[in-house]
Amino acid sequence: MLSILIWLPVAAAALGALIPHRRGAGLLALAGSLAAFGLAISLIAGYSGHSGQLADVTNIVWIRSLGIHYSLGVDGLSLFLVAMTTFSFALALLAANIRTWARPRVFYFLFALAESAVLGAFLAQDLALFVAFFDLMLIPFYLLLGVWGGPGRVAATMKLVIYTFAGSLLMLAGAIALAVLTHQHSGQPLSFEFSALRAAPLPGGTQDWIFLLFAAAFLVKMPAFPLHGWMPDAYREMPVEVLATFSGVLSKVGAYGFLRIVLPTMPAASVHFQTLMLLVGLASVLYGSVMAFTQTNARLIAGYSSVAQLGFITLGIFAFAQAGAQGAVLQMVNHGIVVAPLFLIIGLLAARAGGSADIREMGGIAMRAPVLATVFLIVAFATLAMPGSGNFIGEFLILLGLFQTKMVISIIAFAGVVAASVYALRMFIRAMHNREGSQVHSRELRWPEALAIAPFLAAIGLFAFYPQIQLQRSERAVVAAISQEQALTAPAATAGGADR
Amino acid sequence: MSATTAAWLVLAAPLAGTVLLAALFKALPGRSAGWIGTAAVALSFLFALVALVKLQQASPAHRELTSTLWSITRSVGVNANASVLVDPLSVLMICVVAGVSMLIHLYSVSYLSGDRGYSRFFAYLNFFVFSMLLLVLAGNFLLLIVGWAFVGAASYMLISFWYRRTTATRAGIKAFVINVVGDVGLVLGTFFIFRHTHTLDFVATFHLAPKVFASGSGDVTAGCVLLLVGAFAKSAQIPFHTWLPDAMEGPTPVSALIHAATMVTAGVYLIARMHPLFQLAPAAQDVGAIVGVTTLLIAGTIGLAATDIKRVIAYSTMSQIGYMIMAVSVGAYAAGLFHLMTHAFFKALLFMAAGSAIGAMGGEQSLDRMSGLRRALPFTFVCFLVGGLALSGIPPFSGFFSKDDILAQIGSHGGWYWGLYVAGYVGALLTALYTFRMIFRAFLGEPCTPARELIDHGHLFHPAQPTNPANGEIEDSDVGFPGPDHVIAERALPMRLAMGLLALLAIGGGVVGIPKTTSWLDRFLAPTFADSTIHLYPSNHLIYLGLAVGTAVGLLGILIAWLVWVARPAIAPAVARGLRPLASLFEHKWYFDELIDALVVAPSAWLGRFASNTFERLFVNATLIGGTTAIVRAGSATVRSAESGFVRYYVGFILVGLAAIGLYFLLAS
Amino acid sequence: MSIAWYLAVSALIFAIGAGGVLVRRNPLVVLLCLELMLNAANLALVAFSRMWGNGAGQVFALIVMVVAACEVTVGLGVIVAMHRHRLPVDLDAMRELQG
Amino acid sequence: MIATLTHPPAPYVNFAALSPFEAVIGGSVLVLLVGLLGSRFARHQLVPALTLLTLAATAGLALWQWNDHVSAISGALAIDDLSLVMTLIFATAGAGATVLSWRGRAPAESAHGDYHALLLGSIAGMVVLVSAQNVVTLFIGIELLSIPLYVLCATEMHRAASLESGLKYLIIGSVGSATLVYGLALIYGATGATDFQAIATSVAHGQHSDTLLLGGVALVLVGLAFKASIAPFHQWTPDVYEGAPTPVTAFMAVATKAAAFGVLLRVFDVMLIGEKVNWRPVLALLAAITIIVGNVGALSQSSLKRMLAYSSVAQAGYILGGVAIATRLGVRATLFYLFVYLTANLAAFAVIVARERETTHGDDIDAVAGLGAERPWLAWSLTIAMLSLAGVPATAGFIGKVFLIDALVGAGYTWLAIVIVVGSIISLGYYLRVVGAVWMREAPLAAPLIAGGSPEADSAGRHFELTAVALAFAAATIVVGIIPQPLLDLAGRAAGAITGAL
Amino acid sequence: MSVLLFFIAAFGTLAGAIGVISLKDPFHSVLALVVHLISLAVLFLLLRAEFVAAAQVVVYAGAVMVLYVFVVSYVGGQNLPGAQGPGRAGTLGAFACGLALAVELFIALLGSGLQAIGTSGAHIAAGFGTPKAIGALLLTKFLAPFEIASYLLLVAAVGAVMLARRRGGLDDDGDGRPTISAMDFMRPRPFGTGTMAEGFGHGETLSATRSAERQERPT
Repeated sequence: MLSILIWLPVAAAALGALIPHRRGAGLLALAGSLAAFGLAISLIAGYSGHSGQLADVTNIVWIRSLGIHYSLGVDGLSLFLVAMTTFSFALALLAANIRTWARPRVFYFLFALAESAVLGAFLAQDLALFVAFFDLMLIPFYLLLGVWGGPGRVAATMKLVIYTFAGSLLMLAGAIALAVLTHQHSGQPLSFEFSALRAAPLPGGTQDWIFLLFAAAFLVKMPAFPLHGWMPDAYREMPVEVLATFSGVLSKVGAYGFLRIVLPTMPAASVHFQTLMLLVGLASVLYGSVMAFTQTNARLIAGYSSVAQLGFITLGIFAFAQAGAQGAVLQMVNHGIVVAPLFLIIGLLAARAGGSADIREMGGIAMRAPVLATVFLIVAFATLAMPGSGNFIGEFLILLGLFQTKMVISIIAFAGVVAASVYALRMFIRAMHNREGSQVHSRELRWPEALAIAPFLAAIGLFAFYPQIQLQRSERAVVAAISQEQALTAPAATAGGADR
Repeated sequence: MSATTAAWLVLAAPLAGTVLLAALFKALPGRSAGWIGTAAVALSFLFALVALVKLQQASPAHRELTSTLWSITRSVGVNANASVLVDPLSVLMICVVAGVSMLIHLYSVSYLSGDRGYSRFFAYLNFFVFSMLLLVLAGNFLLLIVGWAFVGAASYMLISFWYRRTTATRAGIKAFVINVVGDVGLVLGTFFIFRHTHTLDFVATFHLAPKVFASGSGDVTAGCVLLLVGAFAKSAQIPFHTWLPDAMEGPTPVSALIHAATMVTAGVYLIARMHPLFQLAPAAQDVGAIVGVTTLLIAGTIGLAATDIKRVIAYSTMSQIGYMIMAVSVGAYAAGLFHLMTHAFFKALLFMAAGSAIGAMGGEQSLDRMSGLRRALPFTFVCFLVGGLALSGIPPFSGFFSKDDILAQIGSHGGWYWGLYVAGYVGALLTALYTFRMIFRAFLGEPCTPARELIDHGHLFHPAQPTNPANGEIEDSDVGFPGPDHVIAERALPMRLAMGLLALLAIGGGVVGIPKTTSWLDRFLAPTFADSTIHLYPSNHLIYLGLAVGTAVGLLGILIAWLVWVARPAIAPAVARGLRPLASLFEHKWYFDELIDALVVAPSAWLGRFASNTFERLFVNATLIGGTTAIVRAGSATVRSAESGFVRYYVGFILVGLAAIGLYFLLAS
Repeated sequence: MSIAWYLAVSALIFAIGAGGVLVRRNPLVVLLCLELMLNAANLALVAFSRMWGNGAGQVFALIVMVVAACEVTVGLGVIVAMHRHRLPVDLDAMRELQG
Repeated sequence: MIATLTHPPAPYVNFAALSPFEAVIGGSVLVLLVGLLGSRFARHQLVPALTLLTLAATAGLALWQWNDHVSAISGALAIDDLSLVMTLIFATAGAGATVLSWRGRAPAESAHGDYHALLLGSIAGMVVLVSAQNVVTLFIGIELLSIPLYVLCATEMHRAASLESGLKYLIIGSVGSATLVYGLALIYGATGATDFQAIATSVAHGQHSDTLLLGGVALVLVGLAFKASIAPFHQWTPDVYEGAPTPVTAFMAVATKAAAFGVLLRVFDVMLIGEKVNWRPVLALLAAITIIVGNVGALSQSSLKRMLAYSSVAQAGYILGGVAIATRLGVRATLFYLFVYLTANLAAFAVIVARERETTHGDDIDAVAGLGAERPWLAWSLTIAMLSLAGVPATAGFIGKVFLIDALVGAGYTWLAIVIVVGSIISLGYYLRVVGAVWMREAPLAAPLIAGGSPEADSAGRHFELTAVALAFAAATIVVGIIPQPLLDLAGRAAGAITGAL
Repeated sequence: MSVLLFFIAAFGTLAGAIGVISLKDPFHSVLALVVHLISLAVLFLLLRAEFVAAAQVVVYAGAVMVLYVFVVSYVGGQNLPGAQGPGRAGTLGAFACGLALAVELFIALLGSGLQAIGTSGAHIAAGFGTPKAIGALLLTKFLAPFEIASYLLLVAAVGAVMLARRRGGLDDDGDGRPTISAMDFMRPRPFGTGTMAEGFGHGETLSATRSAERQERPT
């Protein structure tokens, strides 16, 4: 089941790459991703949060000598991330199908490969498998950026890949060290399975440096301040359809990694570095916000806003309060379904502003495109986590959880909330309102474009009114994920508010 | 139909209107959009009345009803439902909101006609009404915050409704950001409360509050003060008030509805709604009272100096809300809400009249250019006069009773509250002064050109080149306002209707709370505030004194205004010259904008520039990226230069390496 | 006469040969120096063979000789080939490959 | 001893066990003779065909001998799983080189017979080397490996670079072997024995960490490290790789390295295992230096062959890490990594050869620019090869690295694992540069024919066999990357042959 | 007696070695090496390795050196101007390197714990090192290296022939008649490069060279 879900997109795309028809590649890739989305929906339908257990477990020995298993499973933690991934990719592929690409076969194959890799990372229940998918997903994006990206793409690819791979390889070392040392320490046979690693945590000192290796990988991927150096170039040059998924989905893998791997397997280290991680998160929030309201390139505004958002998520995770973690998981999904349409819209705006994503060149677009303006306004409000949007619920829970354990940081973090309203509206106004820019030739949203974006709005609406749909399913898994840290920090935590 | 069902329908109607208008924005011909919007709100008002009736039928003990549709979050102890709380307070609010909104919709039907964004306007307006009703009906903190933010968003959208005007967009973002600050205060306040009560539900919170909070304990005080921040931001109280005058960029009906009648009074509602908490935090109450009185005085003084007619009214709004905040902060809830209601009537009326006048002036808003509109716009004049008298608290207009009710109750507190009492009357004097300054300058005197055109030729004045009244930039007519067929004044029937009805309310609204005779409002609200620990029973002579002084002060103000701006026009400039520093202080609105710029805006802007120009470049790029690459490149250069191509040196390296390794082994042996 | 003396001599020869490789430019002479180094090894081998009193060392020495001969042959072959192709027979001139 | 002197009994020679070895030698002689035939067909087609046949036979016989461990010829050679696995590697590499040089210029310019005979001779040397059981055989084996290579490097005689590389390799190689033989002499002196086992026992008892022995170890280490191009003894590698004919380079890069590590395993993990405590840190340190030097040097090279040379240095560093820790896992990881390295490099070199013949850019990186649009199959092969060398998942390289790091961490050499990781990070800089050129650049205009530029461009034409080789090995890379277990088992078996002492 | 002989021989070897690396003219270096080899043979004799000594003299000092002499005379090994030598620093470095090496080897050899090194060697049976003994070893214990060595010689011969063969280029015509690679003539002639002609002691022009090579081509 899950294997099908993972490999369906790339299989379909490969098929599409082989058939002669020119548009076939794109359409088949689209079909594959849609099918994957269907599967994800059926997963959600079939999953009840009441047992926090893994569902649809697949477990085959992959490399016996190393105790590496091809082990998949889905639980509340990954359920909606998987859905969000398939969802975003499907729509991004739809958007991509509107345009025509050079060498479409390779393009769609890589695009679908990326989807499969991401899904693999979310569903893997074996550390080595996770690492493999984690690294693998970079290759397609590297090529997508490098071949179909903007003028400055080559330099951007180098930065992107060196940064991210540096992280991944460090994590590779960390992962193997984790498994091997656990094996030596516990005397159990060598195994990379999460279950095995959770069972026998290492002594604190060992955990610490392994933790740092993992943290490096995940923070780069997010990206978090100050490891975001690759982000501006990559975001500036990447094709928006790719960028939508890249920013919407890949950044979550890092955050997910913390919840799935780091916290359960390295509780002592997580607690040890809690303050550090919180400060990183806080710095990301503030720095991202501040940067976001000085940028003039819409892509970078959105990019830095993601830095800030991921900062919030980090805060939520390392608050070690159930509300915070729940909020973080919710926020991962919310940010995904918000930032993807945001980038798609930015693409449309650039198309209307003479190809430039610079908000100084835009303006007055709303005049001839009221619908686009409305859509953008809704997305912008969701981006700034306006109450009534799912993002607000996410941030509310995150900050509430943080408030219960680390009040001061939580209060400072609220600055990010205010700043968000500034940069989001600034972007909206500079693009949509005031008088037209010189290059602007505004026109209304076209049907295919609307078709690609509307589902995102629907999703935003769903999570605005009924986030419970996710929260109830993720509760058990999340609580389990942070339980050890809570136990360790219990004395520190103020009378465990939402922890009842 | 039960009261709660009615309440849900109250919410549903404007929401439906919004969706309908948004969906059909292209298809709707003529004014149909306006009528749809109005109908939606009218329906909502109808249901509000139903709710009122139903509630009255219930026994006083059972007038606190909640109803839940679904649960938004129910996880890890954070439970928030989509639930409404129907009690006298919220019902009063929905009646006022829906009623006034209905009239203003009616007014807008013709006022906005011919604007390009006609249906967009009504969609926004309906959305605002929905948000406002959500705010007042919310049954828990989460929903309250949602409504709170929604009205902020609606207000943003309507302020920058004419988004071609940079002034409008700038005012919009200003308003929104300050409101977000308020939201943050609200959320943080909620956190402080939640931290002890572990529930977001109002009823539960209020039941738990006395048990979990010691009176005046740190957390509840912090929480209440933070709630106050929210209230101040929304109700334009110092120092969060600067957005309100700028918000006058929006179309006049918007100013009437949002920035006078309803949204800005949300703060008052909030404090009233949270009274069980506030009564546990006396410090917070005092903060509220002091800020309220400060605002009411400062706003009054600025109102004296402002020349933009809408801004004068805006400052007057601030100062009136100052009264209400003061009232609800000292525990005079019924009085505060009473004033809220009457203020909604007469302030909406004033704005409508002002809008009519502005229409007649062809979009001009400056008092300096207006004069002698009385004969040009008799109906408007009457309405404006009624509103003015009500505002200045001249009996028997509605403002008279509500304001004196507040002051009497404050006076009955005794102690340092006498200070507030006196300040209240000083404020009343100021109010009368600036109100009638406005009236006299605009309506009396020699008719100005537009007025003359109206009087002589009977048609409205159209400026040759429409300009933005705020900064005089040339409008591009795409904006719609003031578009060719857009200058509407009193003669449009819907406008007359709306203004007329409001005028009647402004005159007779006070009837619900005439002291010693009709205390209907008090009695109606009693169930909500039954648990209030503060009981104010002003003594009779205090009441009568108040009535007398109130009347006297009002009349005195009018008299002075008459002297200064009608009888002896020379005095005003003379006074201004005499008190130059004071005058300039008022004209510059006490330099609050400058202050906030210097304290908040400039530093954060600098921070942003520093981050992007300096930090990102030097640290992230130069140091982190550049540094590592530099090291690697250096290494590469070294290795490659060692690769000289000379066999000799290759062998040399081998032998040296051999020597080194040999040395190691020999040492190891 | 103790074995140590022979070993000392062989060590010296080895060092001299190594030094020669370092200083000479003419590949022919460098080949000679390599011969020296191999001979040093041979001397050591034979000395040790004497020391242990088994013949393995001597056999080894013989093999080394064979190898040395082969290296020389091939080396000279390359030098001749270079010469044929009008390349300077000079190690310091062989710098087309570097970096 | 007297007895043996008076009646020397002829030693029993197990010809069956030696059959792979005999096959190579016989094949080489046969090829040599066929090469002397006049007919063009014989020289151009028959000789390579026979060579391939020989290698096939060798491989086949090696498989036939599978896992009966015998030591042939009075313990001079051991035919065990290690040597057989190694033989397979050599045969594969040799076959690859043969196909690559088919229709190539190097054999034509020397003589097909001689060229292939030398190739086979070198392979024979490798087989001897990895199965040697005493120091004499070891030495003769390493020489038999090297001397033909010296010649092969110089076979493209019209290119000064080729001759230069030949002579450089010869001189430096001879220095290396002189060092080696002197070291062996010292070890012999210290132990009085020439057989590995005898030396090992003598080391284990008696001569532990004696200056004589340790001096010998140092010299031997340098002599072998030189063959495996371990820094700082690597400097010949880039020059020779760049100068030599590309097929020869490919062969050297893969087979020589494999042989060198095979013998390193035998020497250090069997013969000198007793001195583990002393040489482990040295090897680890050398590995670290090699990784850094190799990766750093490979950056910003414009010649692909040179870049791969440095990369091979770096890879040697990784592999040495596996040897250094002297554990069963380490040996296994080493052997597995050799396979990985083989497939990736052969694929890459095949592409380079193809482009040398198709474009005028020789082995410059321009030659592969725009390959993605022009020759997708070659492009994918090269991409996969590069990614595998960089250690990206779904390629064999990833598994290899995982395995290696696993062994290192297990042996407590985590710092070395980190160095490997850092090295890999640097290595992305140049591997991905190639991938970038393949996919992200347009094909440049044909450059004028310049010295060092490929003179083979005139004999242009797309040679299917090159694409085939590239694809085959790329495919192998992927397959191993996805189903590594069989190969891991193979490596495990081979490791079992020598890790008795571990 | 043996002591005296040792010292003489040792002196001879070292002197020869130093001569090899220090003499300017390759011819002289070769001769120095001959001296070195012969005195080395003496040392072998002193170590009771008659067979090795004999082989040394015959194979080395005989065959190989003759080969050398031929090549040197053919190539004309005089040092060429233009390219730079090791330079003073280089020479010093080389000296230091050699010295360090020697010292370390001394330590390694003499610092050993083996008492045997101090002795003049183990007691050995008669016939030690005689051709018979060595031959026995070669055919029993060291059969494999012996065989391989023969093969190695073959390979080396093939290689040398291939390199030194006068045909330098492609044989693109079917009958295997060699021709010269075009590259040979495209390549500019490096200044002062030794050519065939120089081998015979007088310069010639390019075309003349070519004709000369044609005449010398085997038929």
